[in-house]
Amino acid sequence: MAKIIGAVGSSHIPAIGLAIAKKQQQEPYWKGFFDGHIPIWNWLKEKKPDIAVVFYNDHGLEFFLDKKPTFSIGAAEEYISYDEGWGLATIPPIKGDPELSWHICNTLVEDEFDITICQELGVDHGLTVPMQLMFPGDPNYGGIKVIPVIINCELHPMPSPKRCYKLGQSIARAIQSYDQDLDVVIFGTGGLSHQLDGQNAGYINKEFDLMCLDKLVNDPEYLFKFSVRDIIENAGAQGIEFNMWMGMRGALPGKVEQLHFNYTIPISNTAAGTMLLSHE
Amino acid sequence: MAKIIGAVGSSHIPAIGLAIAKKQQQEPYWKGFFDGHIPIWNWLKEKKPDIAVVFYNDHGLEFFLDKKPTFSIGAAEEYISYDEGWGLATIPPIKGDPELSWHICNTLVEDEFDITICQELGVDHGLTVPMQLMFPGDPNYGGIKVIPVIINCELHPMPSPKRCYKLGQSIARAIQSYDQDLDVVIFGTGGLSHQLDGQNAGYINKEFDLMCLDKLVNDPEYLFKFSVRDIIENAGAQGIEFNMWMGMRGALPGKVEQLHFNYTIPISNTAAGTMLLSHE
Amino acid sequence: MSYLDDKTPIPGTILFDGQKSRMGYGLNKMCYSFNDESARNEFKADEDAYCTKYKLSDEQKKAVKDRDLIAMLELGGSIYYMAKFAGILKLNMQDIGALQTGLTLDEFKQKLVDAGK
Amino acid sequence: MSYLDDKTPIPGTILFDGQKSRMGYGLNKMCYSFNDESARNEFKADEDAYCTKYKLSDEQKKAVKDRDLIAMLELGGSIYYMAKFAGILKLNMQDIGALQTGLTLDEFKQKLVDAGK
Ligand SMILES: [Fe+3]
Ligand SMILES: [Fe+3]
Repeated sequence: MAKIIGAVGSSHIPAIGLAIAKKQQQEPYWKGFFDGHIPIWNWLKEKKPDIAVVFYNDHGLEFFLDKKPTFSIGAAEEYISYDEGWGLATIPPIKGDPELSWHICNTLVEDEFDITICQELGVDHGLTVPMQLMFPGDPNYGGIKVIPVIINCELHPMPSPKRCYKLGQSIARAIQSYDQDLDVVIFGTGGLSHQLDGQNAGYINKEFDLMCLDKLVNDPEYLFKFSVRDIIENAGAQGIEFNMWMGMRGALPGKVEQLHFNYTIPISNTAAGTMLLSHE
Repeated sequence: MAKIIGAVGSSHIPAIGLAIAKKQQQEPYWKGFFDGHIPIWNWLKEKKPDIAVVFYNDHGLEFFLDKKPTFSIGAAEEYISYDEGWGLATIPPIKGDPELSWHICNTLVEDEFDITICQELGVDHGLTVPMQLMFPGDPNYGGIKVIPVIINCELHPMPSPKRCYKLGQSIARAIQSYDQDLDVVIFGTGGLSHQLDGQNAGYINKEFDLMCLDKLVNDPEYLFKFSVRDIIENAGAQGIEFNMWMGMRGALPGKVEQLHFNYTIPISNTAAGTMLLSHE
Repeated sequence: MSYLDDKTPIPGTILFDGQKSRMGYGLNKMCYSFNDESARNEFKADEDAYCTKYKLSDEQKKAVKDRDLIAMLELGGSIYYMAKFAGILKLNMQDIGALQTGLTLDEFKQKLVDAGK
Repeated sequence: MSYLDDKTPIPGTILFDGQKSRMGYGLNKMCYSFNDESARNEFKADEDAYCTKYKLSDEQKKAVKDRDLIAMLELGGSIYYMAKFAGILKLNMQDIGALQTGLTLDEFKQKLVDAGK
């Protein structure tokens, strides 16, 4: 049976991809952030997971407002990185595992998640930056295959943190009932507190982030009390990307241990969190 | 406040649109079917509803397998009828009520329905045939505005009859909390038992249809016991379009009265049901 | 446990699920293109080239060439897209029904009428 | 009761909801097109004609012409699409942040650094 071996929380902001392209990892601005990934790099090299379920949001590359889904699941053979319009280099195609994708989709619909199934899916920095970040310099991404899980963080109404956590739980049930011997890691990407637009641009809330991350590890259901509006009031308009971390945490069953944690302010306009979780 | 005044169940098969185009309504094959709509035409003329929520399925016009949603809600100013490839005439654009659409979308996401919101939506016979059928010869469709609700009936996994009923319930809550004085009718379209593909093409199950329609009126929750597979085994591969009737029925709160019923075998390859329901 | 985990065949019925949708992706994409008149004309002008453009397998090409609807279904065709292919052939749903069941059109129509008795 | 039923303004924040998305549909569609290099070039060659092609209102055209990001937001722009517009102007997210908040770039960067203290 497939097994969930742990989870990684990370940022996906484009500036990280640009810094990688410019090889700035050891410059003062970036050193703390990139070095904060060393324990994760080591863990991934040691554990060699077969599959990464990646919770991310599309930022207007593959989805437009004509048809905007709440939750989408990738079910393609591979995922192509496309030009996003402002100069981020594309990366080599990322392999999928359509068979596992369909198994997850079947479970999700049975569990009353009304997903959009994507047999063709271009991917933006939401997915490409974490892949570059987790597998530095490796165009084959450690041989891992991904299952993209896309949560709407652009257009209101958006799903609640609780709903995203429940989505993760259902995905975990699907994986644990999958009849193949695969090791699966969960990636939650995005956030933490930040706001890109409006007079409140540049807003960051360290205290709220640290509270959320602590609860995420130790008492995730505490966070169910926050509505989307609550998150935005506390963490900024794009702070709602925390929903990806909620999905990731929902997919970690049983008792959880935090193996590594890093938190950097600022990376570009955001507070960037880095987290490695294992579970029994 | 907006008010749900009743519901109509109907077929949406293309042959009906072709018969209307050829003015065959009084030919022997068609007479019973079209005359079976007279009480509905009279009721619509008398009640003059402002809005129709139309549960239907897209048959490969606007959605492809690249991105296939489970539930989609239209939120456009108008819905355009396009060429479907096999000769059905297009019909004049159908007006939407985007403000009510968004109110419904907000409610649905709050109620944990993971909808796809469609601000541009071309519509096929699933919606155009019922519009022609309910407002014969009227290019303005009685001045009604529509809220399209699209349920995946093409690609497995599909939502259960129970989930579709609950979708209808949430839509009803949305309408009843909408702060405008509007009369709303619910259209359920499609079905009943039929199968278009495979060696079992032409399959129809009168007994199962009549049981489902009786339960639909009087004890809809009885039907929750049927999985998608159960429906297909009993009503044929496309008999799952009954899910649209489940959504329609879910949207009728309180005590329901059946004002009219008609059932015709065959219309093209289907068993065609026609139903008018009011509620207290 | 999804209803799709029950693998018992349903006689005469092919569920269009993930496995079929993967297999038939190019075939269905080709048929989806037939919503556009220009695509229908391009297909009619050179069927084989058009099938190649959508990366159909040799088996799928043969099924298209032979108008073998059952084979198309088995190779991943979805009936809603195939209906657009049938439209090009000037076949309606009852014609298709007869072809798939091996009945004459009149026999197929009678089968439908009988279902109402 | 949706979280969107609470109409209390959030200071300095515009929620991109149905009302905004209706208002900004053409503007966002234009910016969405900028994923394609050819579209970016077409815009750069004749901004006004390109705005007309996407049916921007006069107010929206003016906001685009003035590079007035706050006005674009108020007229229904979504930041994720607007980022592609900013890319054409060679502005990154920190440049945009400074422009929207009326700070210099250095002041804006300092504001971010201070948030970490
Ligand atoms: Fe992001
Ligand atoms: Fe249909």
